[in-house]
Amino acid sequence: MSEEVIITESPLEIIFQLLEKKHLDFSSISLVKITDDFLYYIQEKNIETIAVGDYLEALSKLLLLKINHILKIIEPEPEIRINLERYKFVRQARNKLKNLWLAGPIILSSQKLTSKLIFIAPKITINDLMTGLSLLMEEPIVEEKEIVLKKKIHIKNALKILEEILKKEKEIVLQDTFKEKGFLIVIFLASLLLYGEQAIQMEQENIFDKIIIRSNREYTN
Amino acid sequence: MKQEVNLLEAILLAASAPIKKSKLAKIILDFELVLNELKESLSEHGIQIFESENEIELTTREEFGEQLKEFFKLESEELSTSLVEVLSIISYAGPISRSGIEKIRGINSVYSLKRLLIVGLIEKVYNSQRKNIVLYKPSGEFLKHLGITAVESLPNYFEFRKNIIG
Amino acid sequence: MKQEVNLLEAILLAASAPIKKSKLAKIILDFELVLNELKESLSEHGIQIFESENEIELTTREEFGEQLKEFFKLESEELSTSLVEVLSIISYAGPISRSGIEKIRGINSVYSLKRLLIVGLIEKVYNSQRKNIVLYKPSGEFLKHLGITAVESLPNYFEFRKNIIG
Repeated sequence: MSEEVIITESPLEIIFQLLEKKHLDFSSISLVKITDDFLYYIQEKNIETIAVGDYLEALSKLLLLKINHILKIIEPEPEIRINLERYKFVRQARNKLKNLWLAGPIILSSQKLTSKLIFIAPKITINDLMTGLSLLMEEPIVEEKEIVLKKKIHIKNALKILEEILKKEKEIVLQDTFKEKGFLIVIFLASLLLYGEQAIQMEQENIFDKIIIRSNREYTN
Repeated sequence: MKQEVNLLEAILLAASAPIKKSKLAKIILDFELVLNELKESLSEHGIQIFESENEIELTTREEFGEQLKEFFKLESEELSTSLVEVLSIISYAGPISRSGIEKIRGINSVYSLKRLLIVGLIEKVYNSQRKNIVLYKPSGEFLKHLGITAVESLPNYFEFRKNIIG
Repeated sequence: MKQEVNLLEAILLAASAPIKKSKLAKIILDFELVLNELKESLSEHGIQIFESENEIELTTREEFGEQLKEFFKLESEELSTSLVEVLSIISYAGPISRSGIEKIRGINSVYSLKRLLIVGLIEKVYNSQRKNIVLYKPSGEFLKHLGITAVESLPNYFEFRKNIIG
């Protein structure tokens, strides 16, 4: 089947890989050490729109850990560590299963494509046939809608777009400027990067309120 | 010897189609002997070895013909929703391949196809260009049962067809 | 009784697919007894009854896996890491909902689920109390591929399950 296969790797997998590269375990201090690597990974890779929010969430958990570390706040059980502890077993299970899968097939069914044994008029009418089909067409598959968002968004592009706009506008309301959800998340991530560079100021009155972004840079037109 | 007999039986079940004796003799030592053993061991069973000059096949015993029909008749009389769904897709979007059906339904449909084939509601069509691709279409008998002679007479045929094929 | 046992065997071969026990029980008296007899009569054979919760099927016996793979030149389809990952969560922690899977992986898993459904390695289970909740479990097809009849036979099943479900 030549269908487009969309790979959505778990951010936890990426964190594990980054740790392994540096021969680190997943203690809090090790996680602090790879936070920047993870951020770099997100910036460099094309991440499916559908996955951007999830990567951002993982990043925010790592950043929280890092901030706590800098401020010397001791969190008893950081959430990201609990997630990784659990995911460690998923990785083990995955490896076992992969080997078992490759060794198969072990038990075979009959491969025969059967042929007609009898013809019995079924108790269905033309209308049943039509109903069967219309149900299929109407079936609200929530998952389908998400598949529409296929395009990839590069964070670098988002940064460029955001800077272009700020050059002209100086101040924008994030949610009013970017309506599309997937894109909004990427722009938000890009704005966090600019905020980190102190290139912008961000304001939000209350949680869930609109976010105002103001440029700190002096642009010469 | 017992191992070889069982291996032969397993091969025949997995294939459920005639296999060349010469091919089997290449991997089974004393093939004729093993074959006879297998026939012997199935002598009291509901399945048997059907042998022609060059090939053998695992088949059901003829005496069950009527009862088998009885059973599948029962199946056909109460088609499950998933069978009706597959039948609808084949009627409106056929001739269509298995993967085409699965793409529309989002679910593996091999067993539904086998069931519909047994009870004669659908038929296989081979693509003239690509012989290894099997397509499915409603059987003539089924259309007749619906009171039509061609799929185009199905209600909203062109509209529905366009919608599901996309 | 012998007749019924043989009829059951013949039906299973003719169907070449898993059949619902409830359907078989409609035409076979003392179905459970007959099924046990059939299993018994096949105990020394190369074929066996593969039984899941609701269905039974005639399959080959696991000890011939290697030889059948060679004879039919079968290969496992390549599965991406994400697919195997979702499959392992469903196998070890299933039946499990989409949101349960996504919580464990920390990522949207809709594509993987769709793909696994289409290739027939997982199945949907509907919760009897809450019909709108869909859970996923490994399919019989997948278990057969691995050569096991139940998830409990997976390596480290209970250890991994406990730690993954948490």
